[in-house]
Parts: sequence; C-alpha cells; structure tokens
Amino acid sequence: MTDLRYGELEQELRGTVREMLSAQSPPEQVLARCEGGDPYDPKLWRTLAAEMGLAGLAVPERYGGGGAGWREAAVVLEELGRAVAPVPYLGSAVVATAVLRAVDDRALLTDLAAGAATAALAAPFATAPGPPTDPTVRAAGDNLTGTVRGVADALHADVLLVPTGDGLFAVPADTPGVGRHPLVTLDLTRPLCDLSLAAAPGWRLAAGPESARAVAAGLTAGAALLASEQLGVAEWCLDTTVEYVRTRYQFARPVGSFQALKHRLADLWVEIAQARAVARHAAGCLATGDPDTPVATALAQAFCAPVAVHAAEECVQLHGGIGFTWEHPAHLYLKRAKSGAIGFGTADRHRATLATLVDLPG
Amino acid sequence: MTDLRYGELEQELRGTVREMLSAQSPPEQVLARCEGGDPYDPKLWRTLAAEMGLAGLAVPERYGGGGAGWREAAVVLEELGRAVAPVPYLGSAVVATAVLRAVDDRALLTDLAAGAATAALAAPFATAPGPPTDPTVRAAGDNLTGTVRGVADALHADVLLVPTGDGLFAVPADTPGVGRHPLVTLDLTRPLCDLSLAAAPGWRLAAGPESARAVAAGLTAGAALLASEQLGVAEWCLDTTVEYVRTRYQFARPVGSFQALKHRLADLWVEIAQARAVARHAAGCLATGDPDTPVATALAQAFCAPVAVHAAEECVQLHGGIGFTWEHPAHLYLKRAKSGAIGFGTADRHRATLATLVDLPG
Amino acid sequence: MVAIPPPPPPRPADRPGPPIDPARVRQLVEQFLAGHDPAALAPREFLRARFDAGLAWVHYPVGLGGLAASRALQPVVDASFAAAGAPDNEPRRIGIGLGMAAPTIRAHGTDEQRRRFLRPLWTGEEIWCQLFSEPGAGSDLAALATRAVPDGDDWVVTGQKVWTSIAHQARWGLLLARTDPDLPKHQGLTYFICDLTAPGVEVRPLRQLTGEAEFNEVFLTGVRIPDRHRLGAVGQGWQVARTTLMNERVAIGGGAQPREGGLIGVLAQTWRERPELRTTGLHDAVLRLWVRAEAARLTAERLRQQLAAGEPGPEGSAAKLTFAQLNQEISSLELELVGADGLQYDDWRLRRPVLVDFAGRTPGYRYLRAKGNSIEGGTSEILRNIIADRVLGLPSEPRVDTDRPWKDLPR
Amino acid sequence: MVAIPPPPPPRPADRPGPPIDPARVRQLVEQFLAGHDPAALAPREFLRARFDAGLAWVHYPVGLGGLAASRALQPVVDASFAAAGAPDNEPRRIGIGLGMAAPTIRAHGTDEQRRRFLRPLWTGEEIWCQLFSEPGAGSDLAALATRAVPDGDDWVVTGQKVWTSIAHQARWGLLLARTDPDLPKHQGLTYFICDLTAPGVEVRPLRQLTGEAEFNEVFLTGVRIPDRHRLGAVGQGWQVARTTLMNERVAIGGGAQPREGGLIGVLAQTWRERPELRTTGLHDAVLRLWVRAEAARLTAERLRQQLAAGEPGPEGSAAKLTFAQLNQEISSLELELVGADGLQYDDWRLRRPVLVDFAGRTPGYRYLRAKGNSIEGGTSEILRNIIADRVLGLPSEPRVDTDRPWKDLPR
Repeated sequence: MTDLRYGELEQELRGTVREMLSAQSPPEQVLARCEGGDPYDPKLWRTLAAEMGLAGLAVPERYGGGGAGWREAAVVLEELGRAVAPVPYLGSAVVATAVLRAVDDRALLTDLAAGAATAALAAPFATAPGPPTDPTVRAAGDNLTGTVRGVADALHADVLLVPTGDGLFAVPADTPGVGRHPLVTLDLTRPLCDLSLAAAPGWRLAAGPESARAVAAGLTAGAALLASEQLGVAEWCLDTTVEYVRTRYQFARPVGSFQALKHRLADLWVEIAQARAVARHAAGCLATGDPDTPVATALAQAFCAPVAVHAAEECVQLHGGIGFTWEHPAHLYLKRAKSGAIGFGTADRHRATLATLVDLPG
Repeated sequence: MTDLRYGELEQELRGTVREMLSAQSPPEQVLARCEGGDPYDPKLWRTLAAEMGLAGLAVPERYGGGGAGWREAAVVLEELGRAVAPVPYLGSAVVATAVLRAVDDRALLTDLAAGAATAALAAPFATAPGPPTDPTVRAAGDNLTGTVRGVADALHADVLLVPTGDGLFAVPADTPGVGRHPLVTLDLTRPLCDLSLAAAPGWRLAAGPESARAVAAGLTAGAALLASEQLGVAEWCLDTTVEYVRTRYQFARPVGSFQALKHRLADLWVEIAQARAVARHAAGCLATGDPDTPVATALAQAFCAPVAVHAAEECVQLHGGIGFTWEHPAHLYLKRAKSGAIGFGTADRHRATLATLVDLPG
Repeated sequence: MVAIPPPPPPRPADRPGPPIDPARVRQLVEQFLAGHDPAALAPREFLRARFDAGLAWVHYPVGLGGLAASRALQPVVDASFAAAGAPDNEPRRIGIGLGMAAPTIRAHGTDEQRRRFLRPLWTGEEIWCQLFSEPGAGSDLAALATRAVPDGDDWVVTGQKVWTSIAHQARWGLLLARTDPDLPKHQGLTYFICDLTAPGVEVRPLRQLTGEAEFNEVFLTGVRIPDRHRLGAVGQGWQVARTTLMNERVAIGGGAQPREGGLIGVLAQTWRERPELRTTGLHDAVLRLWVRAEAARLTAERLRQQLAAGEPGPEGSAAKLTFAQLNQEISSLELELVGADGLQYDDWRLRRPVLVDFAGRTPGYRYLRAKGNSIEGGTSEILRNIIADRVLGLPSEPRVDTDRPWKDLPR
Repeated sequence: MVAIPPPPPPRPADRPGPPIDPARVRQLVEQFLAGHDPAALAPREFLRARFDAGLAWVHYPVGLGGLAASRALQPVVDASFAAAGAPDNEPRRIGIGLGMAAPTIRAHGTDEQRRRFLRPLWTGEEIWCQLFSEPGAGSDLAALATRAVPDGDDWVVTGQKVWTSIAHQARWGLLLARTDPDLPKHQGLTYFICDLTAPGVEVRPLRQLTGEAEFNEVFLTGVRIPDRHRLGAVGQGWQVARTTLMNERVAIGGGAQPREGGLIGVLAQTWRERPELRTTGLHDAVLRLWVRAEAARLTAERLRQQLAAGEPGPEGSAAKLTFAQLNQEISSLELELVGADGLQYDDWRLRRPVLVDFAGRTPGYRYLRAKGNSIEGGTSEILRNIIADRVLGLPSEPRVDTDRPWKDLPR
C-alpha cells in the first residue's frame, strides 16, 4: 500500500508554496487578472518555476531537476488549486514533463527544470488517458500540419509536444506556421487555445509505440495529479465557506450554527477527507510506478472531480447572494472545478475505464 | 391532461376505507398476524371485497361492479398501503380484474365484483409490463403443467389465471394438480408462493394475441396502481415520523425541532407530493385509456417506488433505535416498500422502458 | 433573495360586481375593439383605454382596470385581445409591477395611491422594482437596516439595497425600511413607495458569476419620501411585505409546461441529436433526470388544477425548490455530456439583460445561471424551513431574534 | 445507540517499562511457549499463564497482563502465538470487554479493581456488556434516568437499559446511572460495575427488524451494587464514560480491508457471477458504489497509517458515517440487482447471534441489518454534529439542556 500521508518535507514544501501564493496571488488578484482578459501570471510562474525550482520537481536530478517526483508535485498542485492560480504547472511541470521523461529528452527536461522553458502537450484538455485516438496532425518529414482543439496551458508555452501519426514531435511555439487561437473558456483561470499547424517545422522526439507510450504517460500523470489540484480547490471552498458561515449572522445567529448547514458541511468534509486519500494514492502510485496506477488514476478522476464540483457548488450556495456575484472569487473555483471535471475525461469516462480494469463488465 | 386531483367521491371513499382499516387492521395487528406466520386477513378481505364492494370498483356495472374504474381503486390502494394491509386487493381487484376485463369474462368478473371469489394472475410478482416472456406452463388440451415462481396474492386465491403458450387459462386453485408452496418473503405482508401445476384441469379464457394482450393489461394495471399503494406507504411513513419527532425529546428539545431533520423531512414531503401527482396521472391515464398510459405507468414505477423506499428508510432512521426494532411497525413498511420496488419490475427496468417510449435511446 | 413570510390575512374583498361569464367578457372585448382599432391607435393610448374599460385585469375593482370579475376570465380576455392583434403591456418586462407591486397597492394602498399608481403600472409607462434585500438582510429580511426618519411631511431614507432587478429602468421602488430600531425586528418596519428619480438614489449594476448584471445595488442617501407615499401604517411594513412576497412566490410558480418544457428538453434534444456523445453511464443519468423533471411537471400541473378549482395547496414552495434542484442538476449533466464543448463559454462581457435566457445560450451559461435559482426569491434552505414549519408543522428551532429590540441583535 | 462525548483528557500514563523491540518480544513469547505447551494445557490455563507473563496486551502495565511496551508490538505477539497454534481468547466474542471495559478500568479503576477484573476479562472467563442507553436516552445519553441511591455501603439501582449486546451471556456490565437529579445532566452521573447475576437484574431479548435479537433490554429493579464497584468518583460518571465511548469509536473504526472487502465485494461478486442480471443502468450504479467504497477503503487506510505514525486524525467519526451509508446503499442496490430473488428472505425466526454475519446471509438480511449501522454506536446525525462542531469548529446550536437541573428538563 502506498504511503497516503504527507511527509515532513512535503508539509514544508506546502507551507512555502502557500505563503508565496497568498502573498503574490490571492484569489482577488486572480479575479482582477481574469477581468483584464489574460489571467496568465508570468511573474508568478517565474517565481514558481525558476526561482523556487518547482517546475523541475519531477525532473530527474541528472537533468537539474528536484528528482523528488510526483508526490511533491501533487502537493504543489494542491496549493495551486487552493489558490486557483493561473499558471501552467499541470500542463508543463506534470503532463509535458511526464511525456519528456518517457522519451528521456535531456535538453527539454533540463530547460523545464531550470524554468527556462515551458512546454505543453498538444492534446485536447478533455482527452482521457487510454487507447490513443487518431492524431489530427500529420507530419511531412519534420513539418507538421493540422489542428488540435482546446489545448490547456499552451497559450504561453515555449515548446509544443505534438503527437502525429508519425511519432511525437517537439515544435517551438513561436515558429512560423504555428497558430494559437485563444478560446473563451468556462474556467477563466486555465486558458485553452486551438492550435493550428501549417507546415510548422519541429523535430521528432519518438516514433511508433514509444510515442504512444509517452503521450499515455503524460495523460496519466495529468489525470492522476489533477486530482490533487481538485483537492486543493475543494479545500479552499470548504475552508472559505466555514469561515463565512461562522461570521455571517442571520436571525441573530451565525448561519453556521444552523444544523442543516452543519450537516451538509460535515458531509462535505467527509468527502474531502476521502478525496485526499484517493489523490494521495494516485500520486503515490504514479511516483513508484505501482501497477495499480491505472486503477488509482481512474479512481482519482472518478472520485475527486465530483468532490471539487460539489465543494464549489456548496461554497456558492452557502455564501447566499454574495456567492452568486462576480466580485466574490467563489465562482473562479466553481468554474475551475467544473472544467476540471471534464479535463482528462469525465468521471463517467473514468468509471467506464474502471469497469474494464477491475472486471466489472457491462 | 388527466385530472390529477381527488374528486369529492374519492375523498369520501378514502375516508370510509381509512376508518374501516384503522378500526379493523391497525399496523400493530398486522404485525401480530405476521408473527403468527400467516398475515392474510380473510375477515378484512371479506369486509373490503364483499361488504364494502371494493373488489368490484373496476368491474363494469353490467357485471355487478362499481363501474367506477381505476382512479377509485387507486384511492383504495393508497389506504391499503397506508395500512400495510395484508389483503390481495392488488392481485385480485386490480391485476386479475384487468386481465378478465380484457377478455370480458362475465362469470369471473361477476364473482370478483361480488366478493364471491378472489383471483390471481399466475405470473411472478417481479414481472414488468412489456413484451411477453416465454411461458413456464404448457397446456395439453385443458390440462396445465409447469411452475410459476414468486406469485403474489395467489396463496389464498380461488382462481388462478394462467398464461401458457396455448393461451390464457383459468384454473380453480383447489383443483387436484395445483400445488401452492409458500415462500419466506422479505415483505411479510404480501405472501408469495411458487405454483406448480401437474396436469391441472382448467378452461381457456383467451388464445393467441388476445391472451398476451390480457396479460399485458393486467401487468400494466398492476404497475400503474402499485404506485398508489406506494404513495400510501410513503404517506404513513412520513406522517408517523413527523408525529414521532414532534414528541420525542432529546437534548431537552423535540428532535423534530432540529433543522437537519426538518430539512430532510421537508425534502421527503416534496418527493411525496410529486409521487402523488405521478400516481394520480398513472391512474387517470389507465382509467381513460389514455395513449400516454405506457409512459405514465413506467414513470409511476420509476418514480414512486423509490419514494416509498426513501420514506420508509427515513422512517426507520429517524425513529432511532425504536425504528430498528421488530416491535415497531416501521419495518413492515420498509419491507413492503423495498419489495414493491421489485414488484412489476424495478425502477431501473422502467427507466429502460421510458428510454424507448420517449425516444431517449442508449 | 429573501425569506418568504407567512401568508397575509385575507383582506376584505373589493365589492364584487355583477356576475360575468366568458361569453359576456368576450362581448365586452369585441365592443371595446369596435371602438379602439389596435392598428390605428398608438399602443400606449390603446392600453390606457383598455385599462379604463376595465379590461386590464378583470378581477380588479371597477375603476382600477377591472370588472370585479373572476380571475379565471383573464385568459379569455387576453386571448381575445391577442387574436385581434392588439398590443400587450409586455408582461414579462413589467413583471415586478404586475406580480408584486399591483397586488400590494391594491391590498394596502389608499384610494389615492391606487388611482395614482395602478394605471401607469399596468400600461407599462412606469416600471417598478423591489427594494427589500440588503447586504446584511437576505434570508433574514426582517433584520434589514435601511433607516427611514420622519422629517416634516417627509421621511428621510438612508441605506443600501441589493438584488434589485430592473432598478436601472424603474421609476418606482417598493421599499421596506426601519422606522423604529427600538422595537423587535418585525415591528419596526414601514413600507414606502420610493421614487427612483429622487435625489440621493444611486443605482449601480451588480454583476453575477455569469458575467451579466441582471441586478442592481441601490444606494439611498438622504432620500426624501413624502408621507403620502407610505403604504400601510407606520410599523406595519412587515404585514404589507407579506402581500408582496406571497405574490412573488405565486409568480415564480409559473405557467403550464408541456412535457420536456424547461431545461430537460434542452438536455433531451442534445441527447437525441448528438449520438456520438452517448455513453451507458450518462444514459442512466439522463433518464433519472427525465423522470424527475416529468414528475415535477405533473406536480406543478396538479397544483395548477387545484388552484383553478379553488383548492390552494402548499406545493408552491416545493415547486420552486424542485425547479432549482432540477435546473442545477440538468445543466450540470449537460456540461458533462457535451464534454470538450463544455470547456468553452460564449461571452464574459458585462451585459444587462432584463430576462434570463436559459435556452438561448451555452451549457456553461445554463450551469452558472442555474446556481442562482436556489438563492433568488428565497433560498432553498428557507423554503425547506417553510415546508417543515408550516406544512409539516414541525416544532420551531429555538429563536433568539424575535423578542429583543432590533438594535440589540447580534449581526 | 449513544452520542460520543468529547475525548477524555489524557490520563497520566502508567510507568513505562524498559524499551522492548520486536526481537525481544518474540524471544519472550518463545520462552513462554517453551514452558507452556499449548497442545498440553487447557486453553483457559494457557491464557491465564499468558496474562500473568505480561503477554496478553503488551502495552498494559506490568502485573496487569502487559509489559508496558509499545502498542505496536501487540501484532507481533499475537502472530507469534498464532503461529504456534496457541488458543486465543476469541477476541470478537469478548469485544466489549477488550475494547471498552478494559481501557475504562485501566484508566479509572482502583488498583484493586484492575487486579480483580482485568485478568478474567482478558481470558474470556468473564464477559462484559455496556449498560448505557435507555429508551429515553439514545443520542442524548447524558439525559439517562436510571437512578442509583446510596444505602449503607451499597447503591440501589433502578431503571431500564436497552441496546445491550451480549447481556444474556455477560457477568459484568458497565453501568452509567444518575446519582443526583438536582444537578445539570452531565454532572449528576456516576459509573458502576454491575454484577448481572445480582438479584433484580432481568435480561430480555430485544428483537430487531431482521428477526434476530442481537441485543437485550436490561431491567434493573432495586439492584444492590457495593460501593467498591463504583468506577471513578461520585458525579464523575460522564468523564469515565468518555473513555468507554472513545474506545467504542476506535473499535468501530476497524481493521485494514483489502480492495472489495466488505459488502461491495459481495455486490461485485454477484455482478461477475450472474451476467444475466446486468443492465446498463445498474452497471453505472455498481461502478459509482465501487468508486465510493474504494475511496472509503483508502481513507480508512490513510487513517490507520496516521494512527500508526502517531498522528491521530479526526477521520474516525467520518469512517463510521461512510461505512453506514455505503452498507445501506450497496445492500439496497444488491436487492434491486437480484430482482425476483430479492423478494425472498431466509428465516424470520428469532435467533440470538453474537456477531453480525453480513456476508453469510441473503441480500434481504444485508439490506435490513445495514439499517442499524447508522443508528448503533452513535447515529449518523450525531456523527455529523461531532464533525461539524469539533472538526470544522462551526458554532454551536442554541442549547437548552446543559445548565438546568436534570429533573427540570422537558422530555
């Protein structure tokens, strides 16, 4: 059984990240960035990736990374979720890093670890781990043509990792022939874009089955660790709601003293405690290459995604009118949670995966 | 749109039946009968069927029935559910009556209307309306051989209506060759038995498609009107629980003053109000031969059966320890509700039927 | 976003007129149309004339736009006018006036107030809004803090109101204000009609999580209201407000729905039209919601049949509760069903819609907007309280707020 | 069926002994076994000797069956004895003694009480039960009405207890009784050890809706209890009871489960073995429950890892809450899955089981028995209160029962 607790170093890491985020990127500031039309916070990302070295947590030490692995990255993601932080950590430090680890690409991993570059896997954010789908990009030599819709964390990436029928390619994002078309997204804090490639030049990272394996590794890492981000989202929602109902008076009582609310929040706390165990299990399996990883990942998405949504919905509802306003940041979490429930496949999709994995056929 | 209210005559009918039941068959007495091993209450049945003439409510007037139809029978069933009464009203006055109406059998309908005979359709209680299944009884001339498992309301019936591959037969239940083997049932108040027929002599009521149509009519009437019985079960559970939590003190307050319980009971009341509309719609459709009857029936079972179970479960839970005892009648309702949720097909089965009927294919 | 207090005691009915049947009412409409050609008259003139003919709301008293007839005749009148191509008063746009202000003024207004306000209200010349909720008084409306202090023949009002639909277009506001902070909270309130064009009234858009601003905040700073615009006696504000809120609830109860009316129809349509989205797991979820939506529809229909038969049931609060739950669950499932498409939104720019357009926008909009359904017009929590207390008769929770002076209550 | 009060303050630990490691403890077991052949000795003699050797519960003090060693060593000892084929004390049969009576006596008993009671408790020679709940005091345990009146060196006890497992086999009962009705309810209680063989004790089976009688009602009529069987000071009963109930909760938290341990495994097995029962709708329901059951299993595992690492978390109440919900939903779905088979039951005859056998009986039994999981050992409602108050720190509801004399409380 994986270790489901947080180690001392992980708790220290959490404290450092939380402190930095609450100083540099409180939710109110995220909201202000979203209103400005471009939520991406390059300064915050530089702090996280380059200065604190957190983009390289899962990069092997020989490439300048932390070598610490996915459990620690999961802790960072919990805090990023809690802060609904608009940085491409999941896309670059998790998904792209897992892809590049699978193909052992020294150069790019070294750049990622140093915070010198940001990478994104050119796959729709809604793609679940599983059998590869037909690539929408084709390669003619090293020139790639095609489109990929709804890609997360690619808008500000330096390098795109592009699956094609002919293997996996790296394409510098500012190369002529690469178009990035921002979408209006439900989740204001995780920008998506459509990618269009018109004979864009790149270089091959892997071919054949190795390419498919690398993509699968990226999607699995993304799905497994998104659960930790969702846990963080859920925790913020519960904590913020508890604080609000403690201090909001109606009928001359704190509304948090009404038993119906207390019971709902207790139920939510129970769910979140479970999501924590499930997310830790997924991160732990991923970190040790446990054969249970596919089950743990599907479980994580089938369980944690709905918990985050539930927490955000309760947060909006139990804030009453104020929770329904634009000015309160609760909606950022609601939108992040609901979009995250589609990212890397819906809970329904992951339950179907589990049916196969644990022999519960339909 | 069907009339979803209760008419004045229906309310009067309800009052009469309720009064009789509370005098002759309070739940405590039903429990005592169950403990004695044979819940069937012949005296109660005689009162209902013969003296009050309620077995013939849906029998045409020309055969001595009330000619009133299914809406009134549904009101009777609400009260029988509320009293968890151990009488074969659903099996004889609804299912068998609908079968016999479909074949227009004057002799048997006259007997049923007079309370001179009780009939049962020889089909498993769990059979849903729908395409006919392969009959488990075969006819050699007028002699029937085979078995039918888990038949409701047949143990004390005088006449069995037996579908075979060769048409629908009537078989006197006390004929040599008819074996009735009582089952130990989850629902203590609705006895089931396995029927075995060994060259049992009967007579044919209908052949070919008419036979299938008659069986379908019986099952549809049973499924549609079981919803009203379930409504009555749910109402008793809610009323009894409300009364209990009003008078049960813990922490020096009536437990019904705790908001979490209040909200749960409010939600339950909302569900039951919906079940009432749904059950009335089904009875109304059946009464008028509305083309919406198949949808209304499937809806009734998909909706009302789970409401009755929910109400009974809340009744047990909110009675605390006493609700978990044998001596409190709540469990009779729980068992009736849960078995009823299997009778005439589960909610899952009825949702699948709806998928076809309302064009929501899988 | 307010609690709904208990129903008001029945007010003595206005004198009933002579019995009128559908045929008679159709005849009256025909006579009116013979004298007032809708194609020739300006809409406003036509509507004024219709009001004066007693064909506005036939159950209102004669002289106030009605014929003192049965409310059941109103659909006959409306249908007759519609068939003749007559202009209507855009009832959805002036819903607060028609649904809440009019019954309140009718029930509690002086004759002068009824004469002054009802006609332009009905014709749509004057739009009304409701100034009840405050930042500190949502579910607990009776705790509101906006103060009204007498000064000569006027009242001087200062405070902040929120969740005010259509205030940016309204001429008049139904205002509930505190006139005596030393009394327990329900007793120190008085009800006013507030002129939104008066000095000291500032209306600011209040933006929702959908990006739209359907509502407003209204800041009142030393606003002078003449005493003749007081509705009901001083200190009787809560009783008057009951009339307003009861009618709000009835308005939310809404009209008859066909099968698959409402959001379930949107979901079912997507399911039918996009087979590539279907999975067995989602199929079950769609069917479960279809069943619940159809049950809710039949329940609303049953309530309507009861109301029509003069047997009002307590199902009104339940209908709103169910409506909110279903809207939220259906729109949530719809987003999951459309998957990748659900990651997008149509437009975050600040807009000022007067009506909510559930069907015309994206699944994401429906999901977000539906969140308001369990807050606006009485939260689902308050509705459950109402059902538990008034329908089921469950014992009250211990109360700590009803007997003490308002000014001493913790908040 | 009682509320769980807050955890007791830590009692000063018994003197720790010399540090002992797993190797040393294995050696001690080997030495013991060399002198006590389990095949040759009568089980009871063997167990007495094991107790006297300090190898019963190694974390207990020396002289009371232990070595004052770390609790973590106990599995090592148990495994070593099991490997040698030694008899055990049938721990599930004497669960209340081991899980509740022993820690309470250890923490609050006099030296004489500890010497008298712990040895036969551990060997299983004397069975214990718990006399706490009453018909009028379930969730509100502290409101209990059983009276204990001093009379010479004895107390005379009269009252009725319910939900008493194993009372029909027990020698001793942990009794909570009211010694001063004039004090507020928590303050007037005293804790006793009640001899169930004493005159005036009557044990009657209490039948459940499953048909079984797992529990008993215990009627106490003028039962004399010597003062030396009082546990803790007069009026300190509630504090002593906390120790009992805390340990009840830990006991319910239970042991490690493999994947698909518990009722989900029964459901999954039926699903796999009976493909003819499968439908697409039920498939989704089975998968949803599988996910929740696996999440609950991992959560319990995480709690165990934390406890083992000396970081107790507040997840204990949550685990019981989840266990009850899942058992109820899984068994409910199982009945629906088996359909026609679910209409039958195995046996309604009154039986007196000591342990609940979920897996060995029919789906109907599981469905019914699981209903008790949300009532026994603290209702789910009380557990939610505990989580809300103590874990989330939400404000208390207004209390009306804590400051007044018990005799004046409404009930």
